[in-house]
Amino acid sequence: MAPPGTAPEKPDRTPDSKEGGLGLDSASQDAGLDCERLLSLFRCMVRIRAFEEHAHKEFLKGEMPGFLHLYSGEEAIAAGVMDTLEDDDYIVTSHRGHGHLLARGSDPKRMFAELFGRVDGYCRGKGGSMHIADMSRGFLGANGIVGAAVNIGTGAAFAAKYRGEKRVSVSFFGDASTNRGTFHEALNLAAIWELPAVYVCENNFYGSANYQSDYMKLKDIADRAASYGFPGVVVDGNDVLAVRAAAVEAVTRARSGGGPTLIECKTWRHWGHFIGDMARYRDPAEHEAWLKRDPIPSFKAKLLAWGVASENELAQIEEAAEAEMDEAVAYGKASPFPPVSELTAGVYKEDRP
Amino acid sequence: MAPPGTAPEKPDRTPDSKEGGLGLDSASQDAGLDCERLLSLFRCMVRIRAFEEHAHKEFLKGEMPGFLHLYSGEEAIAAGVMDTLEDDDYIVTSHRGHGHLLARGSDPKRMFAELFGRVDGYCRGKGGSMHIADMSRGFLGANGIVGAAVNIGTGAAFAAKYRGEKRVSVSFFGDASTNRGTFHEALNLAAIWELPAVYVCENNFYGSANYQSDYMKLKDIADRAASYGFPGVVVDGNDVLAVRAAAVEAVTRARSGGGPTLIECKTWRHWGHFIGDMARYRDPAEHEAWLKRDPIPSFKAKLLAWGVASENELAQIEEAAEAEMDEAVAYGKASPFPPVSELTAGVYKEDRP
Amino acid sequence: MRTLSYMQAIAEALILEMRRDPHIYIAGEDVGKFGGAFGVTGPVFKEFGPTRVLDTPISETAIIGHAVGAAAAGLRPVVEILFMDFLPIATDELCNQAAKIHYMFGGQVSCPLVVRTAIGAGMGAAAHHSQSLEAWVCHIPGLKTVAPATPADAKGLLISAIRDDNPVVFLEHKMLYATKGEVPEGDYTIPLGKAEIKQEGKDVTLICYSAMVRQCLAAGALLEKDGIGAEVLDLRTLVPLDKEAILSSVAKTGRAVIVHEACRTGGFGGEIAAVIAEEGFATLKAPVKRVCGPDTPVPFSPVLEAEFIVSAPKIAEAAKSLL
Amino acid sequence: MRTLSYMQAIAEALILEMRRDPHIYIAGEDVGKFGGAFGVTGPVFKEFGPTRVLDTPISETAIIGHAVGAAAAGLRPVVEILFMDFLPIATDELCNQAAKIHYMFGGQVSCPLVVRTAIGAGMGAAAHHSQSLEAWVCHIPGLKTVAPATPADAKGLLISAIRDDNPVVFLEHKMLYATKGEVPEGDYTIPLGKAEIKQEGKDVTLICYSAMVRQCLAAGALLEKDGIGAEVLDLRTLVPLDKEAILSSVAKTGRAVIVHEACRTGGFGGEIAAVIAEEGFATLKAPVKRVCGPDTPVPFSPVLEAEFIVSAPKIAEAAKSLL
Ligand SMILES: Cc1ncc(C[n+]2csc(CCOP(=O)(O)OP(=O)(O)O)c2C)c(N)n1
Ligand SMILES: Cc1ncc(C[n+]2csc(CCOP(=O)(O)OP(=O)(O)O)c2C)c(N)n1
Ligand SMILES: [Mg+2]
Ligand SMILES: [Mg+2]
Repeated sequence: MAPPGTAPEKPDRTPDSKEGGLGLDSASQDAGLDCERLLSLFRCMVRIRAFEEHAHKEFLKGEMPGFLHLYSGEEAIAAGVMDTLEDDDYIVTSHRGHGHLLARGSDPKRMFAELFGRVDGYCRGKGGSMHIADMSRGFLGANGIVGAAVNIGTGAAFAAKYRGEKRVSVSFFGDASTNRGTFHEALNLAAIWELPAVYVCENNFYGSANYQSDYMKLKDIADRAASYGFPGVVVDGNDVLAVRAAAVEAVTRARSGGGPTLIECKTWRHWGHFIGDMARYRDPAEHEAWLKRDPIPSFKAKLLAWGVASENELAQIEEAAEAEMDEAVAYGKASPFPPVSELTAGVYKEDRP
Repeated sequence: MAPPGTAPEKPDRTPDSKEGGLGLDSASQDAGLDCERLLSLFRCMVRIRAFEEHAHKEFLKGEMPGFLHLYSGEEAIAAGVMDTLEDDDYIVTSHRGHGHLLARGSDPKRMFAELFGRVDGYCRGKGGSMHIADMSRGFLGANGIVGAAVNIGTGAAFAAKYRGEKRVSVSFFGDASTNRGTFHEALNLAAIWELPAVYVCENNFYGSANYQSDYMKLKDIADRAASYGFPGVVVDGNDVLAVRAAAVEAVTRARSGGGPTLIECKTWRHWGHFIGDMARYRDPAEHEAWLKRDPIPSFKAKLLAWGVASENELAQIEEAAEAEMDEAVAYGKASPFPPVSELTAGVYKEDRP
Repeated sequence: MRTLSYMQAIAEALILEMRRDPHIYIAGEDVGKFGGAFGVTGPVFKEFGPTRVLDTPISETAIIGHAVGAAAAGLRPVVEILFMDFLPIATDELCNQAAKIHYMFGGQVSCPLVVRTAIGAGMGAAAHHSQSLEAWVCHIPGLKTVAPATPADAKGLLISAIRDDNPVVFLEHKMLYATKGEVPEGDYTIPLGKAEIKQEGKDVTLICYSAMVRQCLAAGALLEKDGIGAEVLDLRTLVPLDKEAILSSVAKTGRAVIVHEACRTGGFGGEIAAVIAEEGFATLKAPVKRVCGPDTPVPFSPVLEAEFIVSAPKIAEAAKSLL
Repeated sequence: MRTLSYMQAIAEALILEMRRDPHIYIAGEDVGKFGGAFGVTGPVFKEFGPTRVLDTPISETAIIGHAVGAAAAGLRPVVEILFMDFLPIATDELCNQAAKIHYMFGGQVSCPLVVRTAIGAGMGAAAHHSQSLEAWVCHIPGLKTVAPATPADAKGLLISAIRDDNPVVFLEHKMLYATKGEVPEGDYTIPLGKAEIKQEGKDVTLICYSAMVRQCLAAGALLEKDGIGAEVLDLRTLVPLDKEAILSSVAKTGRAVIVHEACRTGGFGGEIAAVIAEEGFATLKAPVKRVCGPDTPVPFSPVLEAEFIVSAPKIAEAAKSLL
């Protein structure tokens, strides 16, 4: 694995600022990643985007029940962080978790089956988008209760430490969720117990319809780490290498007994809070500016500039992702609904011997 | 009212440090208080101490049911803060609230009646020490749930602002309570809504048997205010004038629309967490050092040094407090128990027409 | 009479009361400029703006907690917890603080607070956005609990809830928001604690509330085909409970089927059954029956969710089994 | 056999299980060097020290919340919430997370978690330190609820609870901690879901759990003087509920008095009454009766608190009224 790159400068929240812009002057080149690794980061982001676009389409067709919260625009965070983890690490996330599962290696077929409520879904169709989990990859689940996962992620970190293992636990959550008391209690506990926990705040500036300044008098959420006595860092969440560099540092700290870190990744969601929310509350100019900072084209430009791959090779990755997701959707739809007997099965462990 | 005195230096947590010591070099003299006011601060602290000693004695006799958490040693905080409030301001506190009521002017007779579970108590004997309230003085109650009062105090501040009144709401709470999520949610809400709220953290270094470093990796709890974007200050909680000066500043800010302040007062409880807790977990040397910083004798020494009153005058205040509390205990004990019909009365407002 | 949706009826009640009494304000997540997660408070925000319809951070303990302080200090907060599934986050504030301060402070203070929250399954929203936890709040002395089934009841009961000097939990069923019904103009109140017979019948009493009233009416229609007369008793308020209405209907029919969407074990149906078994025993011609949600979380998959929700045929079948 | 207190029996169960299985740890407020608010965990801390008996900050949501993650990741946490009155703070963690993850994740994960907490009045501790909120947890599918009445039951049930692969809420009544009884040595289990007849009788069944078992036994003695044979059925576990034991005892006596300390309305007694009214109706010779705490917060004043707590004479009186 490459040595940790230099942590990038704090980006200003306006996307067109110098530090946060598209310049190739960031941590990118000195991260020392080989081409395969760089392409895998690209592939990861592209697959997430393709998954979300497919989900979006299916939802609009009325084929998916419930709520759908898309991760499009925030792919660099899942891709950058997951790339730094080992197979036995733990992960939790919130309602906006598809990207985290995909980046962790979960199968989009079984994910779509879950989103369609089918029996081949990761949760036999009982969880859906907001409760999707993949225990085979240490993925302890998405969560329908904003702010609940952070305590669970902290507990998984405790389990690792208690058993003397070198495992790390990463919790993903949104900016607005940090106003819940659970954030405060979990991070404080992790600090006291010096747990191998990494807290990744995906700051997309909105908690549903509310702008960050509507619900906190703080510019950088990373600064909240000071209340718990561990480091908090801000990164450009649309720069996958910057995210990765920060994650390497935090994960290394956690794994080596150095305790928790809070990483704030500034980013933007491309769609409304959920599908159906037209996001009329957003400033169109700001939205446009952020769309120009889409993490995928910007990383693509770098890969081309660095000669990591050709246009054609990258296009192939994109096409493959499209095809993969077409197939995953088809698989999901072809999977049967669970039998009605599943309703009362598995409430308790012994119910299903 | 006197202009706000200079905020004192942050005291070091070891009580015999230079800044935190007994030197008369603090905010005291330039607070510009007249003799009457200084004596009333002294009287206030002395009355609280006398009340607590009487309560202690009665509890040991087995005459008081439930839990008793004494405020002895922390009197300077209640006295200093309450002195800065207007009659229509709001106050909430925790389980350790006798001092706050007394400093607010509540009648020790009715307080003792409450502590004995008698009908003449402020709550007809239904609340007891942990749930004592005095609405006639804007005192919205003690609270048996650690960390619950801070939201209630915030709501009272909201009520004042909503009605366009110049009232302020002061919430008292302990150091360890700041690890509850309610602290986080309440202070953040107050920040966003720019409420006339003052948060007074009485840091006696212990949350029951746990030392501050056992439950937070932070030296100054005041620093937690940064998470909410308003000022946090540290004062010597055993120096009534330092507390008062910080309160003047915070109350003035709140009343003039400047929003909340967190004041951390470093102090020490003279007894165990509750009566019955022998506090064996404390370092005897540290305890001794803090006892030497008892807020009452130290303020007394200042009053004498400044010629505010004679030994004799101060002794009279102490004797009067003793006599007053003797009488209050007697009143409390003489008050009858509530009739059994009171059990089911007053669950709903209309129950008692 | 004009027709309104359940959602519009609730908004109308809020608007009328807020015009009448400046002490009433609304606070909650997305109640303001977003207009409410289900759109209820949109028209209220339009009329009263952000000083009386306040967006909060995602801080459920602060939403109910601050409201307790505001109510104790003389305001009349109407706060919203988006989904009742989130109420567990603020149960200390609701059940230990709001419910108890009047009593434990010896009557010095009152807590006129309304907590509006959405209950029920049917949206594919799964385990964390579909629960009906009324049993919890009904168990806490000091709280009142209201669960209207129709737009007209929703309006009249909400006005009563707002005027009540105690904390009231007002349960709005998600699947009712779009349902329509005749709603009187102007302000009127329906007293808390008064059930209503939504359909008369002589053979069996179907005791229900909230969305299950519709299912019971549908079950009544099914039963009618078999010549069975079902009396549909809509409790409307769970606490205080209209025991007289329950007992007198059961005295008439001799048979009781209790219906709720919430999980069976420990549900409020147990309380109703107990009241009948204690005070109506002599009038019973058959066992009491409960038709409730199963003891499972609400599953995501639409086929399972549909099976979770009590249906009219199941109610009718239960009623028939008593005859 | 040797005699232990309820408190000692609980500590013994914890120690035996922790010796057996290194995945078990304890976390809570003051469980460590202070030895537990009631002294229960003192001996456990002495043997296992701070790596397995962990003091936490005052952070109830983190206490249960972290335990859910630790359990999902393979540990077997036994956490303590000092007073059940504080459980409302962590009901999201308990009822939305711990209870549901096994089901909503389709069986991928289990949550072997025990939450020990103290219930009950009798200490003059007033409204925030005296409640019995078992009805809440009994209503949440996925949780089990245990409420032992004797030291021997406490030990055997706690060992079962710890070995169970589901979240179990273990209710310890404060007024029982000092009570003594014979307790077998070594490890033994009492299965969850099995009631026990603590006294046989033919005329009336007194159905109870936790501290009320003592009151019912005392009531039984009073009734015996009047020649009435009371059967005292100690449920021991509330979920899963031993319906067979209830129904067969009621089938024998034809009369049921349900007793709990918790407030009446919405209490778990409703569930028991409903089970009898549904499935035992044919065997009933008289109405069901509940003898419960009144619908009030627990008052501080000792005279009022004493009146709050259900007493043996009240139980006996209720039983007589059925004969
Ligand atoms: C406890 C709780 N409160 C409210 C909600 C409703 N809700 C779902 S997502 C959301 C906004 C979350 O914002 P943020 O944490 O910034 O995450 P993002 O959606 O931006 O990824 C809200 C209010 C919820 N699910 N749970
Ligand atoms: C929610 C809650 N958790 C735990 C307790 C038990 N308890 C009462 S006081 C206390 C310690 C409080 O410490 P701190 O906030 O520092 O206040 P202090 O007692 O030092 O004044 C604890 C743990 C409680 N009453 N409420
Ligand atoms: Mg966000
Ligand atoms: Mg303290």
